[in-house]
Amino acid sequence: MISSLTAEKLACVRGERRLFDGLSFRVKAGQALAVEGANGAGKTSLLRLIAGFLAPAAGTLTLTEDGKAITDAEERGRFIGWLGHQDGLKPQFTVIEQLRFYSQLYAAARTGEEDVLEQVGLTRQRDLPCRYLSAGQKRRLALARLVVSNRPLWLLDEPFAALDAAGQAMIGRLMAIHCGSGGMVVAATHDPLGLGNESLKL
Amino acid sequence: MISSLTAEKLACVRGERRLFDGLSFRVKAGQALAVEGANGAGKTSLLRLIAGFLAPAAGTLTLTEDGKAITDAEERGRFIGWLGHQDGLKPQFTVIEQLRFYSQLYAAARTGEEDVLEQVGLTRQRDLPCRYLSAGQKRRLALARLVVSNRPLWLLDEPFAALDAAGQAMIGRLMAIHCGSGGMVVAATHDPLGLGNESLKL
Amino acid sequence: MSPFLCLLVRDMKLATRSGGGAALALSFFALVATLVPLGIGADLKLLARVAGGILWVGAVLAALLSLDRLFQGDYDDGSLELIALAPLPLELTSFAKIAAHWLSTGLPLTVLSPLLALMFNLPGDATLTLFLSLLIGTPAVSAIGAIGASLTLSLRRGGLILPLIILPLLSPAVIFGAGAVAAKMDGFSPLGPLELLGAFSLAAVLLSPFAAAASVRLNLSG
Amino acid sequence: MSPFLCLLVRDMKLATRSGGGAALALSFFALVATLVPLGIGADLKLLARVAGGILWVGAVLAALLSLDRLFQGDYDDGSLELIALAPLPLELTSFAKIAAHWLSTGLPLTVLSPLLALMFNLPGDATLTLFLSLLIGTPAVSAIGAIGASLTLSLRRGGLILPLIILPLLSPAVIFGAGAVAAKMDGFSPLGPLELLGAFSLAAVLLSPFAAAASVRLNLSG
Amino acid sequence: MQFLFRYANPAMFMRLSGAVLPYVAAATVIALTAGLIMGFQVPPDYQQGMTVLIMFIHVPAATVAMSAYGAIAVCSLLSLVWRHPLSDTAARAAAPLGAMFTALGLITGSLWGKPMWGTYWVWDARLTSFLLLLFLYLGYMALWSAIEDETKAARAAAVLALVGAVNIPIIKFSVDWWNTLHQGESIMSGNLAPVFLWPLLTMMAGYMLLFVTLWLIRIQTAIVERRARSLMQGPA
Ligand code: HEM
Ligand SMILES: Nc1ncnc2c1ncn2[C@@H]1O[C@H](COP(=O)(O)OP(=O)(O)OP(=O)(O)O)[C@@H](O)[C@H]1O
Ligand SMILES: Nc1ncnc2c1ncn2[C@@H]1O[C@H](COP(=O)(O)OP(=O)(O)OP(=O)(O)O)[C@@H](O)[C@H]1O
Ligand SMILES: [Mg+2]
Ligand SMILES: [Mg+2]
Repeated sequence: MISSLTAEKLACVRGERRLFDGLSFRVKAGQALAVEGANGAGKTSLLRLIAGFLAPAAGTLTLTEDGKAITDAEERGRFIGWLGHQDGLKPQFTVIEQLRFYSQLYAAARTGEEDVLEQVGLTRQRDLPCRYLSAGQKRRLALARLVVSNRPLWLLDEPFAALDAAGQAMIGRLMAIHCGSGGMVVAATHDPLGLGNESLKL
Repeated sequence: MISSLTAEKLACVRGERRLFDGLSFRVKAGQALAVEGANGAGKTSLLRLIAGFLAPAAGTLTLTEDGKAITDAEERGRFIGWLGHQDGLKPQFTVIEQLRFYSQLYAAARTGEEDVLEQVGLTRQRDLPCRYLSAGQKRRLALARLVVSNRPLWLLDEPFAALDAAGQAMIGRLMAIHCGSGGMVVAATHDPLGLGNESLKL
Repeated sequence: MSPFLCLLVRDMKLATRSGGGAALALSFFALVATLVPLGIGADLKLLARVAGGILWVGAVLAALLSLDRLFQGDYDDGSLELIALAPLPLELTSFAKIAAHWLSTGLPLTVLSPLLALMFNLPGDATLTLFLSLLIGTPAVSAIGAIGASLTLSLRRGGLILPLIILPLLSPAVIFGAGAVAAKMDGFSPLGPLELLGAFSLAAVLLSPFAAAASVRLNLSG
Repeated sequence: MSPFLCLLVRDMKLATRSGGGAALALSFFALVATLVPLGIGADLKLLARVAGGILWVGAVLAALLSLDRLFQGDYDDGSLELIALAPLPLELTSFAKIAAHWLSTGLPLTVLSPLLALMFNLPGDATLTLFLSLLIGTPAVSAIGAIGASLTLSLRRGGLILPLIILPLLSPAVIFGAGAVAAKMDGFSPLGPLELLGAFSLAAVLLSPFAAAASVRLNLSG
Repeated sequence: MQFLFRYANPAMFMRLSGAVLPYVAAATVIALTAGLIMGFQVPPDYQQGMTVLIMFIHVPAATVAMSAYGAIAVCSLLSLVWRHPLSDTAARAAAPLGAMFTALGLITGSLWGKPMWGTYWVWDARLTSFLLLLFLYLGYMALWSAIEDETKAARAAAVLALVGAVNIPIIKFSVDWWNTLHQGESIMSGNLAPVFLWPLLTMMAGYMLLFVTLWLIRIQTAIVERRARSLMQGPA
């Protein structure tokens, strides 16, 4: 079980620009953190830092698992569920194929792909190739993939984008369930998460 | 001057599915229309119909210019400013190059590219290649392009996506100015436009 | 700048910028011309015999390499929709793209060819014929390639295969072009094949913008 | 299915499904093999002499064509990030992609080669040598190609810079592969070049996943 | 290693190279002039006539061209293992020079080939592998300029340079195995008459010094350019 994610004095440099500096925060199991800030403030960059795609210019990121501290970026990646700007869907694959692929790739114990499809409201599109999905449907499928990947730390970049009201309610529900079962959420967003969460202003 | 856009008994079929049928509406100069609906309802498809990329399965679309009716899709395209899901930016080009290209391509009389950049808050990024822009900055540049293209009928697909609060206020302002000077706006969106506009539920 | 010119300039900028078209197509051409002797051996007589054919095929392949992104890049990032709405018929848009491609690829390839011909030990007069045949013939490659490139957009969904479409269309250019060089080598006048090549090239350049525009339209209705 | 296998199967599915690279590579190979005789004339003796070299170069170019999408597609649509977070070291990921590319491109090219050799009038025993040399050598093409593909994955025009990076590195494969065919044609044993080719191929397949993984990591930090 | 790095930061490099550069430049001029004078006093070769003079510009160019690639490979290794930014700059600065010397070797070689072999170009082992070296340089430079993010470009180019370095001996031997016509090893084996040897060695030293001079200047320019750019962008 992961018990917390701690950032200490993080700094991030992109190109010649220092986006932020001395950033410290902590997320505990069951908690959510909203990352806020104007366009270009560095929200996406922070998420990429946590995921280990970017190396911090200074500072440390620590994940605590059963009292053991994990600082290696590659190892940290094994605990992360990622929902980026891009949905990572192949136009050629059908919805269910796409979902099965990710659940196998992540060797996720949980495999109720059909249930998850139902949860995100894509049962009707089950066998439709992803190229025909509308923007919001793609986003829903990406969400389904996130659920199926069964990772404790969710990193979400603008999770509400392209979703209608029902979709936004649904993702709120999914996040609540995830936190309720001891997961963690860090989300870059312009809208409130509505989870009684803390927020970090960049 | 364009005085109105009229849709009569429009129908749209994608694949095997009939998305909508018998859809009629009219937008007059100075008005805005919000197209609403759940994910997959057919908002994007409707915008593509109006732009002339898709042909309607039934019904007609008419643009009225000085009392003259324009029904040809290609001709209608000459009056349209398009802001789609994708921003149409080349990573190699700098912000200002990109903007100049579109203003020349559209042979737009209005050419104050620098002013428009200031309006959307990208003056600092003027000479940055587009590949380095954040999601919201790209969106802002796409908006600048829309303004520069100087077309009377704006078709906007989820214009608020990826924008922070300031950015959303800005686009609201731009739409208001556009309508104020006799332009028209049709926008697919999940959020209210806040223009005292009518709305169309798909 | 007129919309036409502005599109042409922009496409050429894209082709020449950041590891772009011309220089790389040129190196590809030179590389193919280097690999072939590595494969078939160093016999200078043999090389001179095959030079016309190999260099023509090499030039076609080099041009092809940069062709597949002629429309695809704009399609993928949404530029193509914006370009389609510009006050420029799609036929002219296609023509601008063909012209930009030829200027940034076909023409430089032609200019480089005498150097490679030297390495293949091709005689001087045959080298001149090769140069002329490429000058006349490469516009056809860009033009016909543009049709293939616009169809590549639907390749994602339709499963059409670019080289298979282009093969029958481009083979006359290779036959006439390399044929002119062979004729010169054998002591005949290369004028016949060159004239045929010219006619072919002209027809290709005049007709293919229409075909390309049609298939771009088709693809936008996705 | 293990993550490794699941990635391999998925890449093969993507390659073989409509619009994927495999069919394209095969038809490109056939295209080159058809265009060259059109260019150099129908002299059967001459064709047999150049067959080994041309077919080897053609196979390398054909494989190259689909190589540039090896990582680029996944990078562009965000899949690569998701794959990087999977419980599979990037080295193994790269290896799976190399294997999938070989199975969907190199192997079919090898299988197709005897047919094209027939068109080039290559004798039967030399055809067998060609087949064997391609079987042994094409894995090196996929492997070294993967390095190039990973280095250029963030580049829009990566497909264009790729040949320039890779072809010089692949020249030993062409020399040994076509050399084996030439040796057989001249009545010598092709074993020497085939062994060298095997060693080259083995080293490439073992080492390149590391280079590719390193450069994928580097590119994700964009 | 730590000791070395203390002296390898850009500021220290600017100071050290600034001090050394005039002497290296002067030595270059002296060696090249001396080499040329000695070269012109060489008696015409019984086989080659006066075309033997091309040797004095051809052979050193070829040698420097290959050494430059070695320098790039070493810098790349330093950059990948110790992430040293100065070695990136150095590697990048050496590439166009190496390519230039390669081109010079190719041009002088083929000009020499016409009187010697009756043709400008033959597909001989050494010539071919040298041509491939030119392509390696071009690919390396293309990769550098294609990736706009500098740190990224540096690391990618370093990976490529190392892979290319592994391949250089393979290229050389594989073509050796293939066929050959070009002059074999003659300097080390003592086959060369002293009248030729001395001017050749002097020219060799001159070329090497020329390469070092130009390299230092290019590194300095790159450092200054980078500083200027960050000044223009200002503190963010
Ligand atoms: C384009 C044609 C040529 C190329 C690319 C070329 C390339 C080279 C290379 C790479 C070297 C090796 C330098 C070193 O080991 O440090 C070399 C050395 C040499 N080349 Fe050439 N060469 C060409 C033509 C010629 C010709 C026509 C001659 C004269 C017949 C010639 C005579 C020599 C000699 C005498 C050496 C010194 C060999 C030694 O002592 O190691 N080269 N050349
Ligand atoms: N070729 C096709 N075959 C079958 N269904 C298709 C095809 N193309 C699109 N669709 C379906 O058409 C519907 C409408 O898509 P559209 O993009 O117009 O929706 P939207 O209202 O913009 O949704 P969103 O809010 O998610 O962007 C979707 O349900 C989609 O799955
Ligand atoms: N390589 C680079 N060189 C220079 N600046 C860069 C580079 N990469 C990113 N940037 C800049 O870094 C800043 C942060 O980008 P990031 O994507 O993290 O912002 P964000 O907070 O997610 O913004 P948004 O809300 O618009 O998505 C932007 O201003 C961007 O222009
Ligand atoms: Mg962002
Ligand atoms: Mg939509």
